[in-house]
Amino acid sequence: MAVTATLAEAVEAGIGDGDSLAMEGFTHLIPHAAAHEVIRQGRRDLTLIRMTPDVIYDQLIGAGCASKLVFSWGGNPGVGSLHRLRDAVEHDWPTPLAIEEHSHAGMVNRYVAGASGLPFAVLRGYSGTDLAEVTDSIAPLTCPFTGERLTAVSALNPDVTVIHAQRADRAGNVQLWGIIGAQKEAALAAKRTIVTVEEVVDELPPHPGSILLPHWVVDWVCEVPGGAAPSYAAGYTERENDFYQAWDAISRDRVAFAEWIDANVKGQP
Amino acid sequence: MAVTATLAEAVEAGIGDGDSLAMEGFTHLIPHAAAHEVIRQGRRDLTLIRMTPDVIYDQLIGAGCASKLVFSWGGNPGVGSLHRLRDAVEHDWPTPLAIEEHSHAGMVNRYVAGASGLPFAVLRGYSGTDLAEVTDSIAPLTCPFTGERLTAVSALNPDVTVIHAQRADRAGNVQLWGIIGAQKEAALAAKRTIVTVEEVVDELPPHPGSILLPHWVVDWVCEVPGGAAPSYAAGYTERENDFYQAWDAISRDRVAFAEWIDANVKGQP
Amino acid sequence: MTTAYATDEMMTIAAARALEGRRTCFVGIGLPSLAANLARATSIPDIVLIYESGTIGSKPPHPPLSIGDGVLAETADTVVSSAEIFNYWLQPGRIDIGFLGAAQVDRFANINTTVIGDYRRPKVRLPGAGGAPEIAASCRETVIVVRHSKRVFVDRLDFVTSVGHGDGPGARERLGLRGAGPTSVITDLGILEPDPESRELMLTRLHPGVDVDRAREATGWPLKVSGRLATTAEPTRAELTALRRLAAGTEERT
Amino acid sequence: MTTAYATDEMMTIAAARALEGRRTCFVGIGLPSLAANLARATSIPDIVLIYESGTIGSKPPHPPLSIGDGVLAETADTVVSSAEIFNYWLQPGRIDIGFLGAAQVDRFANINTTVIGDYRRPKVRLPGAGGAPEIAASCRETVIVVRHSKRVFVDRLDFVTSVGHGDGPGARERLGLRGAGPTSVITDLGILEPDPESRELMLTRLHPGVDVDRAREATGWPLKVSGRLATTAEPTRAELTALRRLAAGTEERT
Repeated sequence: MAVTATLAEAVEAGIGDGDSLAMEGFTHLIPHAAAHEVIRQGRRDLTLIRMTPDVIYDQLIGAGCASKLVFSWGGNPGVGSLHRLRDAVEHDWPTPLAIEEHSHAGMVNRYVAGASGLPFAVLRGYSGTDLAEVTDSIAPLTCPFTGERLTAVSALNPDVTVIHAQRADRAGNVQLWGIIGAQKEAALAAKRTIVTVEEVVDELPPHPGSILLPHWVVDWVCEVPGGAAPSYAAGYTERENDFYQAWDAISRDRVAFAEWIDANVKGQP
Repeated sequence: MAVTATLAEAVEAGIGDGDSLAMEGFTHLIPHAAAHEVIRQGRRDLTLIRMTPDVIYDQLIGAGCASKLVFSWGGNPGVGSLHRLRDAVEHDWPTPLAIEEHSHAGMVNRYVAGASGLPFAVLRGYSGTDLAEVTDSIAPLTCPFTGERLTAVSALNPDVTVIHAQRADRAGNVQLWGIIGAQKEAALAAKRTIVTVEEVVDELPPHPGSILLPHWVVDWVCEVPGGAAPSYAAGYTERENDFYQAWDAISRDRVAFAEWIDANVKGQP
Repeated sequence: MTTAYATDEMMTIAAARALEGRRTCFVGIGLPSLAANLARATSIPDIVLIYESGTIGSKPPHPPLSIGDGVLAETADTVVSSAEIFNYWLQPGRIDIGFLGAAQVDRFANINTTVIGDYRRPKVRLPGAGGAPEIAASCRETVIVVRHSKRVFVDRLDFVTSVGHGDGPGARERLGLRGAGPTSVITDLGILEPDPESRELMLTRLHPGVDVDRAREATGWPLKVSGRLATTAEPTRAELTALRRLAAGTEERT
Repeated sequence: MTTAYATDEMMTIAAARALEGRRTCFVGIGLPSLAANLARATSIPDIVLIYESGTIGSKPPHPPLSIGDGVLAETADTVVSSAEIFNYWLQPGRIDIGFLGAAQVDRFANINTTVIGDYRRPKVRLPGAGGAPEIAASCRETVIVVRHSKRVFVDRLDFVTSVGHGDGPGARERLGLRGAGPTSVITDLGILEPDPESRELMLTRLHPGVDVDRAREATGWPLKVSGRLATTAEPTRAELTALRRLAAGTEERT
C-alpha cells in the first residue's frame, strides 16, 4: 500500500546494506536522484541489478556501494565506456565487483519470470555464445512437445526496485509513458518498490501509451521533480546529452570522480 | 503487408477449408461479421480456436463449419450455455466436434508462445486438475534451477487469426483499445491475419490505452462498421446484451437456429 | 429491523461480508460479481475489483452482465491484456481473494465446471475452466458462492476443473498450489468452511430460518456440522437496499 | 560527380545501401543507427526502424545519440515494453535485417563485445551483450558495420558474445539459430561476405581507392578475396548531402 514519503525516508526504510537493488529505466526515466540518496546514506554491499547499468550505476559502483552487478549492457550510451565500472572490474577499485552477465533478452525475461511468480523464463537465446559458460543463471531446457533445445534463465526478484515515473496520484497509483522499458516487470518482481515521480496530482488523466502501477503494488511514492536527470522524463524534462558526454572525462579519473560526487551528491540535501 | 479488401475478398483469400482459425476478442471487439462471412462462404472442417467460444463460435459450430474446437470457456457470458456447442459435443450435431480444452491462463500463454516464436510456454497451472489428462497440449516441466514442477503448454500458431478493431489507417496500421484481451498475441502468432475495423482513417490519433498492430504484420484490413455486433467496439458501439439473452432461445432449437442463420447470415450481403 | 428477503439475497450478502479485511478481489461473473460489487457499495468502498477480462480497479455503478462489459474498462484504474492479467497479476499470488462459482463441489471444495457425466460422451457439457483453475490455485484465498443442492454438492466430482483442498491435508502443498485455497463456501442455506485438520467442508453457519436437516438433505455426502454452529446475521436494511439497487441496475441495462 | 568524402562516410553509405529491399530493420546504436537513418532519408523512405528501447517505426529527423532518446518514442508508430520488443518482435524472426557493431569479429563473423583478455581478469571490460546475441540469432539476416583493423578483425575472439556463422557450415542450424546470420560485414575499407560453401568471410568489394593489400593488412587472419572482387560505387552527391545533414543534426543536439 503506497505511502508518500521523502526520498530520504524511502531509501532509509526501503534499502538496506546487502540488498539486491534494481533501478530500471531504459535510457528514459532513470532514477538518478534515488541513486544519489543511496550514495549519501552510504549503503554498502548492494547487488545492483539493471539491464543498462549506465551512468547511474557507474556512480554507485564508483562510490563503493556495490559488491555485485547483474546486467546486460554496461556502457555510456552513445559515448563509450563506463570507467568506474571498468575500474571496479579491471582493478577492484574501490572494491571488487562480482558480475552476473546476460543479454537484454535474458535480463528482461528474468524480470518477466519474477513478475509472473515463476522461477524461470524460456527464450531462444545464448545458443553458441560464451555467456552460458560464465553465468550460472542460464541453463538449457528441452521443449516437452517438440524436443527443441531452448534456454532457461532464472527469475529476478530484487529485494527493492526503484523507478522514476511522470506522476502519481495521492493514493499512490503511478503513471508513466514514453519508453517504458522493464519498469513494470522490475517493480512487480520486487519485494519492495520505491517510485520517485515528477509530480503528485489529484487525478491521473489518461495518457496515450501510458502504463499504470496500482497503489497496492507500490510501497513508497516520493515527489522528486527532475529526479531522472541527466536522463529525462518525457513530457517533463529533456535528456542532458552533454552531461553524458562530460561524464566520460569525469569518470575516467578517480580523483575527478570523487570530487564530482562530493560536490554534486554528498554536498546536496 | 496490409492490403485493403472487402470482407468477402479477405475471407476468400485468407481462410481455407481445414484451416485452424482464431477469432479473438475477450467479450469486446468480437469479429462477428467475419464469422458470418465464413458461414456464407461455406467453410468446412475448421479448427476453431478461441478462449471464450461464445455466441460467435456457437454460430460457426451450428452452421457446420468446424470439426474441432480449442478453447477455455464455452458459455454465453452472463446468460448460460452455448446450445449449438453442446449439441455438437453431446449429440454430434450437425457434425462431430473434437475438443481441446484449456484454462484461460493456459490458452493465453499458448498464444504468447506462438507470438514469441517459442514452441511452448510455462505457467503455474492445471496442477491437480483433470485437464492435463484429457488434453495433449499440457505437459509437466521441471525448473532447471529450483527443481519445482511447473506446467508447459504448447504454442498456438493459427493458420489465420481474425480480429475486429476500432480503426486502421490507409497503410494498414491497426489501433484498438478498451478490453484488449489476447488480440495482439493471437494476431502475432498467426500465419495470416485479417482485421475488420469500424473505420479506416487518414491518421491514427494516439488514444489512451490503445495498442497498435503495425501494417507489416497485418495481411488484410476490411472496413466493416458494426462488425463486432452483438459484441461492441468501445467508443463506437454498445454491447447488445438483449441479443445475448435472446440467443439462448434461438440456439436451443435446431430449427430456430437454422432459420436465424438463413435470415440473418445467409440472406445478408 | 427484519425485512423480507430472498435466500439468494442472503447468500449474496453473506458473500459480500466475506470480503471484509481484503484489499483486492479477483471476481468471477454472476453471483460473485454481484457480491463483490455489493461489498464495494457498502462496507469496503476501497476494495480493488479485478476481472479476468483484464480490468484492474473497476468501479461499475451496476454489476455487469458479462465480465467484458464496457463499464468495467471505462471505470478501471488500468486495463491490461489477457496475458498480463493472468501472468503478472493472478499467478504470483498478489491478489487477496478470488470469488468462484461452480456446477459441482465436493467435500474438499474441489470444483467441476467442465462436464456432467463422462468427459468423452458428456451428459451435459458445461462451459469449462475459464480462469477458475488458476484463481483457485493462486489467490491468497478463495470463496465459492453456489446454491445448495444435491446436484451441486456431490460425493464425487465428474471432473476436477479447479482444486480446492484436493484429497485433504497437505494436498495443496504437494501440488504446488500456493494460495490457501477455499476458506468458505457460501450458499443460500449457510456457510461451509474446511475443518482445520481434515480440510473437509463443515457446516459452520446457517442462514436465519434454515435448519441443519435442510442443509444435510441438500448435500450429497454426510455433512459434518461444527460444534460451534452459528447463525448468520440477518441482512441489514442498508445491505438489502444496496443489493436491490445494484441488481435493478444490471437488469435495466439488459 | 566525385566529391571528397571520408572513409567513415563511405562505410555508412555502403551500410545504408545494404538495406535496400528490406522492410524492417532492428537498429543498434552508433554507426548502424546513422546508416539506417540514411537509408530512410534517401532510398527507402518506408523502411520500418525498430530500436531495442521498444520503439517500432521511429522516424527521427536526426539519428539519436542514444537508443532511448525521446525523439525515437515521439516519432514511433508504437512503443512497447522491453519484454515485448524482444519476445514478440525480435525472437520470432519477423524482422528482416539487424544492424550490429562489434569490438572483435572473427572469420566466421562471430562477434565479441564483452571483454578483451580473460573474462575473469579482463584487460578491457567492454559493455557486454545488450541486444546483440538475439539480434544475431533471430533477424532474418544481419549486417555488421565496423571499422577495419587488426584489433577488430581477429584470428580468435576473446569471448563469443554473438554468433555469426559459428565454426562454419551447418553451425547455425545445429545451434538452432533460425535467421540466416551475417550476410555482410561492411567496413571503411570494403565489404566482406560469407563464402556460400565455407561460410568464411571473403572480401567481395573494396571501396574506391582501397586496394586488397590494405584490407589484408587490416585483417588478423589470411583474408580470402573473391574471384569477382568489385569496387563499391562512389557515394552520390545525394547520399553525401543526406548523410552530412543527418550527422550535423545529431551533433547539434548534443
